[in-house]
Amino acid sequence: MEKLVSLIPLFPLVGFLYITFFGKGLSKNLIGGIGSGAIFLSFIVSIAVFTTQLHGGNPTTVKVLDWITAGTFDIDIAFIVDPLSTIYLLFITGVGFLIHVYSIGYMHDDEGFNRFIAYLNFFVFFMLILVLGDSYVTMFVGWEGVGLCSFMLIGFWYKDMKNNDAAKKAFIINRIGDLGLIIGMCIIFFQTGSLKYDELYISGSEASSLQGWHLHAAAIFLFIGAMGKSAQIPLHTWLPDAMAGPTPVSALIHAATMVTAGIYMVARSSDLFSASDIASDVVTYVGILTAILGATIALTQNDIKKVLAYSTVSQLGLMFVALGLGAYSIAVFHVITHAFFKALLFLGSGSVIHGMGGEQDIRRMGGLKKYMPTTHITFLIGTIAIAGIPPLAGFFSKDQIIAVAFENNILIFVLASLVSALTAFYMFRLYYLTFHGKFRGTHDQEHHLHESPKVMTIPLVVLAGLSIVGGFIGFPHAVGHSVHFPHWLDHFLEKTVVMPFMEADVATESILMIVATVIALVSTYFAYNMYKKNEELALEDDEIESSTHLTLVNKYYIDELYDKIIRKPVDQLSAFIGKFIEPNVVDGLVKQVSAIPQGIGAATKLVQNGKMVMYILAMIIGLIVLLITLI
Amino acid sequence: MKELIITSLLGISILALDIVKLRKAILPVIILGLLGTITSCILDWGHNENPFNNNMLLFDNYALGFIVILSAVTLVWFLISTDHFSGSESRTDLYALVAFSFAGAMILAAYTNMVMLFLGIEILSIPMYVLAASNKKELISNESGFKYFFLGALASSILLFGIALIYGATGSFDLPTIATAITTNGSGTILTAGLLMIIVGFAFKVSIAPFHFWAPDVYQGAPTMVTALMSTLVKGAAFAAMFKLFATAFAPTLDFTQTIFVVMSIITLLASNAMASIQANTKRLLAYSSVSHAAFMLAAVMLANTISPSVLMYYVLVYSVSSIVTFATLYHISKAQNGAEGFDAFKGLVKRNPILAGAMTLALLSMAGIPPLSGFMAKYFIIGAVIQADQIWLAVIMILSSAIGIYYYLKIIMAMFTPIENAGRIVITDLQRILFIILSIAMVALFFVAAFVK
Amino acid sequence: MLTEYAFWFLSFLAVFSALTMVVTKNPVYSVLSLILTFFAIAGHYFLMNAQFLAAVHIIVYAGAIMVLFLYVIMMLNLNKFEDEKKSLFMNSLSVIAGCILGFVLLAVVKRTDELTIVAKASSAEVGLVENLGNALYKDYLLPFEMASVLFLAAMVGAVYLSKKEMV
Amino acid sequence: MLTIALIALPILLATVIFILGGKAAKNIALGGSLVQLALTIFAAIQLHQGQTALLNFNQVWMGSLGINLAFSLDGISIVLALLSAVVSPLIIYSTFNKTLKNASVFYGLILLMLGSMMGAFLAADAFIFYIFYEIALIPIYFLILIWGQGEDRAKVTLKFFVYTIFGSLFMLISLLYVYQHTTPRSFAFDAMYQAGQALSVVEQGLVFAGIFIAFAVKMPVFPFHTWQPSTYQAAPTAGTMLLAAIMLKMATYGLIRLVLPMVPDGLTEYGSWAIGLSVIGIVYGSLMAIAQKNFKLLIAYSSIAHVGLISAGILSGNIQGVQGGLFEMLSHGILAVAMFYVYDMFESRLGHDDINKMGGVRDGHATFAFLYFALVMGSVALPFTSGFVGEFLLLIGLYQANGWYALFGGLTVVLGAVYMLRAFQKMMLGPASAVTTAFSPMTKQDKIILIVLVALVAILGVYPDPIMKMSNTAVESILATIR
Amino acid sequence: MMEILPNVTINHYLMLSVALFTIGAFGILFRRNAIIMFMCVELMLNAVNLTLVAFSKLWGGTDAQVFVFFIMVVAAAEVAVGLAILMMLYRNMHTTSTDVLDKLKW
Repeated sequence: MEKLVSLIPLFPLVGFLYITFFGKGLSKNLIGGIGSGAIFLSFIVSIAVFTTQLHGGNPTTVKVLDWITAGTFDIDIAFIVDPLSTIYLLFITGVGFLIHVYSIGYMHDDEGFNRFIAYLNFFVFFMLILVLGDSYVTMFVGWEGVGLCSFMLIGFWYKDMKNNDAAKKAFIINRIGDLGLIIGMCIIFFQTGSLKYDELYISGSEASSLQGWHLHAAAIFLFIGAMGKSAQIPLHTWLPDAMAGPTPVSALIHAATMVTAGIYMVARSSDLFSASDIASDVVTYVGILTAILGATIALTQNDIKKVLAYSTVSQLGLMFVALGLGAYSIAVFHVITHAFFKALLFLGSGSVIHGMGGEQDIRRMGGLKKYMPTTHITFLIGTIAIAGIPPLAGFFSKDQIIAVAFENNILIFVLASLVSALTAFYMFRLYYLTFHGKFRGTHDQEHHLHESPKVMTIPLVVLAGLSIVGGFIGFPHAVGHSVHFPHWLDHFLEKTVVMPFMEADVATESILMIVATVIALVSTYFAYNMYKKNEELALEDDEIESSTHLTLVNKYYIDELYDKIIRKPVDQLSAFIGKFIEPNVVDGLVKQVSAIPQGIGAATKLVQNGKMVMYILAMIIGLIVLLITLI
Repeated sequence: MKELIITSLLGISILALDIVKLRKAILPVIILGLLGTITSCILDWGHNENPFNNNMLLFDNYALGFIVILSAVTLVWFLISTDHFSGSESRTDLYALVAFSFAGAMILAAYTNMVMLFLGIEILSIPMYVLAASNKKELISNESGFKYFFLGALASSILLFGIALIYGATGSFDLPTIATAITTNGSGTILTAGLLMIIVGFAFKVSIAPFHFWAPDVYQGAPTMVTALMSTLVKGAAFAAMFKLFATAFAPTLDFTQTIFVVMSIITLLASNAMASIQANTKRLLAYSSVSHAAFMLAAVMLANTISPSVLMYYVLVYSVSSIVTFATLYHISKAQNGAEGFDAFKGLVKRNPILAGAMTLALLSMAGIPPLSGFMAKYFIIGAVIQADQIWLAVIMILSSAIGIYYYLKIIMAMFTPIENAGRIVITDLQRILFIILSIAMVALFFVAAFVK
Repeated sequence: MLTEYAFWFLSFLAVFSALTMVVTKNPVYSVLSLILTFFAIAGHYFLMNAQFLAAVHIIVYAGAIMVLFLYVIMMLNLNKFEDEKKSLFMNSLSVIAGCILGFVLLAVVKRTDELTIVAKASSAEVGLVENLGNALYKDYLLPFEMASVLFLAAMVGAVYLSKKEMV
Repeated sequence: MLTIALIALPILLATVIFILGGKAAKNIALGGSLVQLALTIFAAIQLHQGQTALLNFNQVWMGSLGINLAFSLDGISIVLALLSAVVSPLIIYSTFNKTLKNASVFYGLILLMLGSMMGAFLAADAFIFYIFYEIALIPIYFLILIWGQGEDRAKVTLKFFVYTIFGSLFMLISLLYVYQHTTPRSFAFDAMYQAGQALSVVEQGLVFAGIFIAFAVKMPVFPFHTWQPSTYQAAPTAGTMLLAAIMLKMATYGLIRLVLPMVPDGLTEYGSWAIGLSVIGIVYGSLMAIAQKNFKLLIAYSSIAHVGLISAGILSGNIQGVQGGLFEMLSHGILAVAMFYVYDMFESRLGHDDINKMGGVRDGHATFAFLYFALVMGSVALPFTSGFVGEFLLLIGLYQANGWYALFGGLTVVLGAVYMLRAFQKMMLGPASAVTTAFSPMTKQDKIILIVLVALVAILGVYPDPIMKMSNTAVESILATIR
Repeated sequence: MMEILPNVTINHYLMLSVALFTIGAFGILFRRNAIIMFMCVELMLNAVNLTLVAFSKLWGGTDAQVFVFFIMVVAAAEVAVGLAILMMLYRNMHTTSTDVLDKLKW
């Protein structure tokens, strides 16, 4: 059964290749069918593989191909089947399939339709490689591959240079993270002689030979990789810009799957991270900072997708908080629920944008409720889910993160709660500004407003359903025991990831749950109060006066800062080297060296002046010098 | 011995043929004579180990080898420069002078006595003085001849003083006897002084710094084909003599002289290559290059007791071949454009005469020491031996100067491949064309037969 | 005793006239001083029993070579002061170089104590024509013959250079 | 015998072309190079099956000097042999759309160069290696001098030639020095290894310095690189391809063959400056590439960066570094040909290679954009392209030498993306413009060449193992002689 | 032992010839007139001859004297050629000063 696993990435690959090379004359529906069909097949197989693990199958690796051989460095393309990878498989292919279907509708009128579907397939292929790889190196293949697809999809509308720049930015910032990941791998290999999970963590526990600073450095460098991919401070700036891509891309790549690769990787390396307290602290603090940063910026954004993007950044931060605190399975849990509701929200926003004819500014929307009922309902479900209001998916996962924080670190707990409150607030702000009030767009737009086609709304509905029930896979103790389904996910994952030591009693847990719910509700109320009841509107850009607000709107000026301290200096350094160092110093040295003969020549010229007496003098002096040695 | 007789008679018969107005027969006679010399050498190979005429000459394989090389060089020279003197009415005189000079070279290859050394040098040089000045109307040729003659005479007197001191210290002019005397009596101050003065004399003849200053001037001023002769025949013979001297008579003192030779080599390499790299006149450039090659050959002399003489022979041969080609090409080019000798004169040569251009390119690359041309092997042998003698610094300087050498040789090559407009062809005779091709092949082929050295 | 005085006298004469040759401005005087030097040297040859050489010396140098010089000077009409423009720098340099060379050479040749002389037979009669003739025509026959080649070459060369091209 | 055939075939064909001349020249050259490819693949199969009878050749040349005509094809040589055999037909084919004066000489020189480079790769004798290493210079020199572009090419080639020879002469000294310590005198690699390892550490350090300078100039490694960009620019595209794809590999190959096993102690003790320079070169080359506006120069500088990584990785002296270096040579060779071909497509269509004056080519040239993008990804070392395998192993290897080196060297991962993507965007993306229309569609030749190259990049990236396995044994055995 | 004449040792003669040799060398440096310089060379050759004769006396062999003979022969030949060159030079330049000979340099 496990052998089937190699089929999972194969289908999307075939889909990609087929559409790329033979898709020219085919109809868009057929292309869409092939694309989503491929993912669906993968999904089916994934379920099959998943069930083996569900029924207590042991983690296995399936070797596909010999890949790299260099002495002890012997990496194959091989797939690991274990709970962590299979659960990822499920939601990647599942959510991926839905988004594919959605795309058929969303991109129907785009001239690059074929290309889009092909890229999506290609992305899923790499994403699957990422989670299936049996070693860091194979994972890195997918890791970079999804980066590539992200690049291609962000810059999908390549005629607009802004998109291209965003794509490039995403790729390059990801690459910075990748460098960290590479160095991390170097350290691990150097110390342990292996990069395979089963050798490192499962069987031999080679990881134990990582000691001292090597251990911390390895973990931190791996985390740098995760920072890049999962948009953590300071490598987060690419993610909001990545919204330049078509909305399904944002849903699939920049919300549901790719950006959670960092969480996957850290969870994968849970042995490593749990052994390194320093690295764990780093992860925690970076995570919470990111969460706050994302949440605060999201408060002021007016681009519907930007809000969601910062929300994603913030949620990812929370997941890292969980990782840093050792609650790996909870982070994975949040990844899954987040995948559901964030994909839902993005697709919903896509539906809105679709209906609005491309408009993304929520200041130009309002009152869409009546035009797009399905979208509205599903979007609301998503909003509730992310806001952490029970019993929707987000509540369970977020609550557990907060609970873990409470157990470990009160400061983090407070901050995480704050993030949770902010989340509820900005999401409802978004919701109200978009769907309530009166329409603020142009007449043209109003005229064209329509509900999206079925092919788009059905995925929304499915995802909404998942957002409602998705949280049940990880009931906390308190609720879980009562429904005999406690921490199902934890138990499922415990073979592969380190489980946190957490023995909160039911009472504490329940209180925390209540506190969390109250926080979410309170800030929902604030949002309701401001945007629904008082019908306050978001300020236009030139109306903003408060400097805090301005800072938030401008995302803390981090982009500008990077521009100043990294991009410009690098450019200037390059220019300086090119204009000055290269011709004057490096080549100048060469010129100096080549001038030596000329110098000697100039000196010799003094004697070689054509006058015989000089030559005679030289001879006689030569003779004298020779003879003088005898005295 | 037969060889020397043939050669001496050759010069005389040239004069005689001129007198009896058989000028047409001169060239064939020369060819016959030189071929006869070569044949006779080959026949004598390995048979003749006894000295002639009271230890005056010894035609052993060393001498025969050099004689063969030098006769071949002279033969090629005669054939390739047929049109050089064609304008001159008294060209037979010049031919005879070359023949006499060649006789001197032969003596230098075979001598075993200081008297013969001295005579050989003078027989080699005196015709050369005349030949350098042979372009009587040209001021630079006059200047060249005079400088050569006068400085040569001065050098001769220093050399003679050296020989006199050596005689004073050892009581003999016979090379083996001198060696024995040095071994038994050790080397005193007077002997060493004599040795040093002989070194000075030779350093002048083979143009080693700081006694080389005449060379560029003389080479430049002399008619081009005469320069070719100077850089091949004269240089080869002088080095043959020098090597012999230091391999036999002064072999016991080589440890002492080594330092001197190393320093001289280094100075020579630096000065000549530096000067060559700033030349605009290709002939003068080639003169400096010739000086720098002398430094390599000097290294062979310096290692005379460890190195096989075939290394020097090989170097002389290889250098002579490329040198003849370069000077002959330069001659043709400069003749075609009113004596121009700058880099510009070479422009477009590849179109104007591909064979000249090809041969010249090979010759320059060979001199630069780039495989698969024989010049590489020649330099390789020397540098290898120098390293073996633990003179790493000399080797490094040699290498560096080779790099400089490549720089200026390539400047000529570059010019040849620079296209120019409306360039007329440069015409050469069929014989010359064949010779250029043969020499080109030789430059490559010698690389592969280098196995026979040692 | 007499030979000793003769030695000193001849030496002084040789050096003095050599110096005169160098410093005098008139080329003719130079030639004449040089001839005087040659005579002094010939005298030394006599002192050392090299009578044959002394004779040849007089004939060749004083008789032929110097006459040739004189002839050239006369023919070129050089018997007047030719102003040699020389810088003080070069002059002093040549004086210094000459002095050092002389000093160094003197320092070298005075080390005759290091010589190991093994005198050969028939030392007294060496310089006589008979002995020299024997040596020249027996042992040194080959160089003697080659000297003729040298002369021939020199002759051809001199003739070539001197004759006017008839074009 | 096979090894001899591999070397002799191009040289013989070159002679044939020189003599026959005429229009057939290019077809003979192409045919010859394809035969060469077939022979090489045959040799690879032989090697794979462990039949080395045909792959070793040893004939005394200069017996007294211990110089033998020794050639052998092992797992290391085969990588380079394959590279040059694969790339050369493409290089020759890439010139088919050009009208060249004296075409026969042109193709003859290319073949000569291939022959000599093959000779260097297959040599089993240090002297033979050196000879071929030098010989290769002559054809390329004339290729640039005669068929190059730009008024100052004569000057540029002069610098190139003198600089490289200058460097390699130091190698000669070093080799001779080691040779002096062999008993009996021999240039055979094995003998040289023994003699070299027996030298004192200081001596080894000096010998290493000499050899490294030679290779550093050829590769080129900072700061010996200043000849390279101008030479690349002056050279005809085929010449640039030869230079970048194969010729500089002689140097990196030499590091494996001559440096690692011959002076291991000197390398570990005194070699860090060389690794340091290589690493500086990585960053420096990348930064320079960022500053370039001409595509050809950009590739030239990126080549400096890549080669710096190869050099640093190999010099770190462990099997990952060496294997990575070998594979990266292969990959870089293929990518260099591809990149310069792309350059040529732009240059010949637009008449310039200023990336600031391009843009929008993507529109309507989807296939080209796809292929070019695949190449870009290859050169930024994306996994599943050939570039990744080598680069990753190199970094792994480099880390084992020194973590900081790996960190700085790894910057190429980031900076490479910066300049390659920038170039790709400026050239291909953006709204359609005049450039788009001026850029005529791909010809059949363009398609064949690029598709083959992209396929190679992909295949080698996904399934490099056969080659890696072949070289693995050989590298292991070479490294085994060290300790 | 070192006495070759009564009260006159080889040293005396060597010093004499060194003096003459040096004067010749000095003259060459000091004068610019080609003829005088040429005569200085002759003087140097004579110094050599004197040395050789003195050594011949010391060693008691004929070799050195024969050598002197050859030196004279060569000197004569050299003078013939040298003066011919000088004459030719004078014909073209109308001077015998060596200072004007600097067309060839650098």
